[in-house]
Amino acid sequence: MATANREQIIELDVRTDELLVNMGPQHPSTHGVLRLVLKTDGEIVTHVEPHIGYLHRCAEKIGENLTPRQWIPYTDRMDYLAAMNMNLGWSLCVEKLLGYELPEKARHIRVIIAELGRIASHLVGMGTYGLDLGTFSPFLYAFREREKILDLFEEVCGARLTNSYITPGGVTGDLPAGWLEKCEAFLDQFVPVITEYHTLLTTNAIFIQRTAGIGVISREMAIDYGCTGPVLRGSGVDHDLRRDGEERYTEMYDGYAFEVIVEKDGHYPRDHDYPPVPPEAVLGDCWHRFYVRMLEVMQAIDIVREGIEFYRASSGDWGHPIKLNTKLPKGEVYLETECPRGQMGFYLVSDGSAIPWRVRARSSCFCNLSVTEELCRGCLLADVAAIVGSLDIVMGEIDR
Amino acid sequence: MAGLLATITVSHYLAVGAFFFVTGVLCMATKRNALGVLMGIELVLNGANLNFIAFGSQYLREETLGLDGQLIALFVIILAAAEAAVALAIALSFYNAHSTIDVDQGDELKG
Amino acid sequence: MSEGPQFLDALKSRFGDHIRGVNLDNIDPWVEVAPEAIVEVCRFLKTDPDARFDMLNCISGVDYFQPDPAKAKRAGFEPHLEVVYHLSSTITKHTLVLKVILPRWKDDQPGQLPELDSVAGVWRTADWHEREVFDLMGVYFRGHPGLKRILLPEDWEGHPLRKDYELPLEYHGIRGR
Amino acid sequence: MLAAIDLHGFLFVLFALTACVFAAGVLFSSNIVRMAFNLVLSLGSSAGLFFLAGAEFVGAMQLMIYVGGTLVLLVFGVMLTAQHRFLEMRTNAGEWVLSLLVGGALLMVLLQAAFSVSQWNTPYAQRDQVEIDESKSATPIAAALTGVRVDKLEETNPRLRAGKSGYLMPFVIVSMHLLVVLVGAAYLARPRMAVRQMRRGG
Amino acid sequence: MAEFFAQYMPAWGAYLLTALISVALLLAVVGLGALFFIWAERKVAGRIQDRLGPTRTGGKFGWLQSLADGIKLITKEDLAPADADRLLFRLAPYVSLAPSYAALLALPFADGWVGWEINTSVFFLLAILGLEVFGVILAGYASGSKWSLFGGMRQAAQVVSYEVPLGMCGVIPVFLCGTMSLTTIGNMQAGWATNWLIFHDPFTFMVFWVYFTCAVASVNRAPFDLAEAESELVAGFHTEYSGLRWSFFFMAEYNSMFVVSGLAAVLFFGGWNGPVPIFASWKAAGGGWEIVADLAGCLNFIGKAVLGVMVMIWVRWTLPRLRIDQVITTCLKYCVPLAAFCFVGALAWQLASLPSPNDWLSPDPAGRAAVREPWVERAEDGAERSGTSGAEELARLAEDKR
Repeated sequence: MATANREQIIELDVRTDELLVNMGPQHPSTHGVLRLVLKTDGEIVTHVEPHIGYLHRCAEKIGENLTPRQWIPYTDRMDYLAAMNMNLGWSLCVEKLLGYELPEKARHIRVIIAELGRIASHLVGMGTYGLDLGTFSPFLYAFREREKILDLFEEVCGARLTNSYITPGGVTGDLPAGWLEKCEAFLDQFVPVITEYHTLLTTNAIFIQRTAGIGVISREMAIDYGCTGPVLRGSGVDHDLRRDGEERYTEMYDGYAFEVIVEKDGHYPRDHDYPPVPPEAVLGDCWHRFYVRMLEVMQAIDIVREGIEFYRASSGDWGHPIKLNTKLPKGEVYLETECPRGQMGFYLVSDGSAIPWRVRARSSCFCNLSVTEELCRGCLLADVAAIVGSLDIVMGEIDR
Repeated sequence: MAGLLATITVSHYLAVGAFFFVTGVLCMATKRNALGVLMGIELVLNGANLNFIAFGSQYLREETLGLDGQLIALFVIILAAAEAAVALAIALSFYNAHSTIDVDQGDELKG
Repeated sequence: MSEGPQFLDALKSRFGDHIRGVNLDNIDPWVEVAPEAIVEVCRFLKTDPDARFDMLNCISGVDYFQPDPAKAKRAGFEPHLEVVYHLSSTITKHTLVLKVILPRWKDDQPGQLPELDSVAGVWRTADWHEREVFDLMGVYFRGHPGLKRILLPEDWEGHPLRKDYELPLEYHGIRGR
Repeated sequence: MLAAIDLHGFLFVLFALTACVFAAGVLFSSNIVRMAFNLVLSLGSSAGLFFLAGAEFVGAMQLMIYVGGTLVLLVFGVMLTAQHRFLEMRTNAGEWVLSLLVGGALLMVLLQAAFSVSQWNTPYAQRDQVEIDESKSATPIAAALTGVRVDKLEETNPRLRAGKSGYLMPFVIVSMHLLVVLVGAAYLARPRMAVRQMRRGG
Repeated sequence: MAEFFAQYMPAWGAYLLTALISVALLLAVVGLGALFFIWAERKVAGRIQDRLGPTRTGGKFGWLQSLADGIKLITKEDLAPADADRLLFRLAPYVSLAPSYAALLALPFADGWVGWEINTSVFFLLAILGLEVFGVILAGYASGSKWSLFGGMRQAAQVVSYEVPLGMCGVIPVFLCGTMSLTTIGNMQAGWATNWLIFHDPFTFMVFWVYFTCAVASVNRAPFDLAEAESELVAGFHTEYSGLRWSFFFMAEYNSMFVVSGLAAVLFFGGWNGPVPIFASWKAAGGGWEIVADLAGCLNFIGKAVLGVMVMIWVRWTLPRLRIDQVITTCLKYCVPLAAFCFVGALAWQLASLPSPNDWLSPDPAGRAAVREPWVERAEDGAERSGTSGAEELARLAEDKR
């Protein structure tokens, strides 16, 4: 499966005119307002240049004028498909600066919520990837399940998309009564549904043809481009901040048993109950990235189940959100968390007042997207949609 | 016109064929685009086909070519397809070499 | 947050004066590097067997400038720009913060962007990060493969994350303020 | 049956007019894509003439191979080479005048020839009584290809009636020709450039 | 029908009336067919995707949804982009719709219920369906949009390649029946379902699936809908179209789906002859009963064709789209060789006189040998008269045919 230096020769049998094609910012498969300027020779793309910034909302500049808690809603709007995980990253960053110790219960709430957010985000990634490849139904199947997660979120915090639930100092409120049972019920009915997705996409012959061996990112290339998350692990790099991150983040997952989803010797950690890797797939191609996401969904289900048990066993309270005008100690911190789309980092510089001097968000999709330029060179026009889709980008996070 | 309506003869088919032929020849003569010339050839061949069909049609004459007319028309159609394929290949290859499809510029005999 | 002293020592002995300071008291300890040595230091850190910082997480620019003259006296810093590199390793799982201190303007002439060598040749991800820093903070990266604005339109004027930035009155007929 | 209106004549005029008009359109339009479009309609109309003359198989063949195959190929070629500077290539007026003069003269000669032979010119009186089936279905054509002639059964000349070797030899020649042509076309348009791209797997 | 009307009115009037009735009926097939199929597509897609689809317009099941859409489309502004080749841009939808409609001319709905009885109708249908591509190519070119141009080029490449296996698949029933006339082919499959050509031998069974694949590809439906490939080419060749012109493309598409499914029904599934010969005796009774039998046959045929369309809809909402090179390779690597193999296989089966299910189920097959084209008799007469070798050969040919 792992082939080294696979050389592909693309033949241009008839020289045709080079076309400059503007793919986006309004295009069905650019996931928002990404604009790709393609140079094509017939169907073959000879050059790709991504243009971003259409969704730039000055989040960092705004952050210099708001207190950390006030900035939480702006983090929602970065990766709006995994708003909970964005909240978590920023909250941990602020807590790191404050040296805040989180109560036990709040920790488990955060794990449950973050992993549910991961499932919800990967469901969108999976569904829209189906759309990119021209099949509509899995998209709706994915959204059907995602809606149930959003229902759960709504019950917890009142919002479905931009939650602002996790906040520096804990969460904004405890899980409501009976919520855990609903969550468990959801997980129970969700597990068999994943088989449907595998039938429709992962093991579908056309899907494999369209994704296997396409857009191969090698290990070195993935690291060199700063790719993170499923894109990095899809290239076979064993790196997951939930295990390898800094202590403030990894201690959240203390006691949770999970394996990093990465291919080792041709096997994924959980692949005994999963469709096998097809022989056409090359490590680092679109298929592997998709597969890693699917396995992470399954992994997240287990973590949520564990989290529910831990939560029931834990005592204490769910934390106390810091006051809006809490003075930040002077200093600077940087913290990365493992968000569904990759490592989302926040950099906070404080001059000692309640308002940060400088806020910086390190976007995972930003780095993941920068690969396209090299990845799409020489592929077919249809592959551009397949490759960009497999990176699972959210423009809100890239443009901030 | 009324008389014409009642009495279509071989000659009328031949007249249409002649028109096709002449148009085709003019196309070949005047078009500078290689593909335009190709279209002229198609017109000429089709004019010839019309004649064959007319002479072979049992609706128009007692004495006919019979099926021979149609068979020859079939051969012409097939050959026209082959000819178009080759001509198109030449045109594209010419385009590859010269970056133009203007036949007036194709007077040098090297690719 | 393991700060392998071995590569820090190696760094110090190898680059000497180019390592302007090491701050281990901060929550995230950082190393200050002289602007002219940044590429060499980065290349060393990427290849050194103890460090192996193969991943560049982020490049951020921070503008230390207090536009309000009343507060400027109490600010406690001279006006300057910092470019901060957050490195990590997928192999040793180390992290490291590098800092480069630049003047706000080259030769203290307003409008002249400070210059710094590009590390895009060390990590390719630096390409876009440096473009972003150039775009929003106004640091010119020498040797960058294609330094142009990334988030803002190419004809935008000014660098918005600078503290003294003022929104233009209008942009292509759109009211700004 | 229905003698009051000569459907054949009416349809002939219709198809002949459209065919001629669009053929002229091919000649007079300078945009290559419009030329192709006119050619499609012109050849489609002449397929209608084939149907009228009773050659239904040939008519369908014309539609399928000529219009559906060859011309699609042609339009494909047009699109591959359609740069704006080649889309419209005009011929100068002098050439036009000269060629129209020559063409008009040629047309006159041909028309004269077409209408001069009385045998071609006289309407076929028994047309309404003709029941033809040979040319309408494909089997007799196929049989004729192999030399078995359905339409020559009433032929008094035994040499003609008995059938000859048919068209097998030309058929083989044409087939070989087609094969050679396709190979040649593929060779002519063979890959000249190759873009190499490295794809690395882990 | 013309003769029937000629008893009451002048001949030209009778002819005109007959033509008008045929045209109106076929137009109704196009119009109502499109309305129904669009509604069905939305309903089926809805059900597949756990939705309801249209529910309100026109009562319980949203029956009138397509009609409402149609009204909306008529009232929409008909835009042409500035870069477009105006004339061709406006003509393209009609160029697309016309062949699709013309194909219905030769498609028999029941025994003798056909717009134009033509002896080479299989060939004619395939030929004229291939013309539909011109509308798409012209639309692609004339829109002045690069996405449209891509769509047009893809369509050209795809349709030209898929015509080859499609034709090869169509030829197999033709030579099994010895005629290109769809009416005759349909009538030859009368009787029990075992007489359907799909069950004739393993090769015809196999070739049906090849035919269906190629038919889906040739009418530009998912997973072969590359010309409009939403996620790649925005909407491909009809990106720039709006309003009624846009809807013409869809009418053409749905009508072509119906035609290829109908062709499949006649070629492989007995056309108007049901799985059980209920109406055979009625048909024989003649007169009014014959019309009833034909009506039932027509419904039977339409049912089969609609079933085919439904399968296409089902496939569309299930499978991802292929890439253009994969579409062409599927054609060249799988469809053409398979069709050729089945052709040879079915030929060999016939030559070796191997059994077909009908042989033991109904020993006296209703159809197969009953067809005698008129020239066969003349050939036999001629053979008797002349006794020459060529004519004898012909007579033997005619004998074989029986």
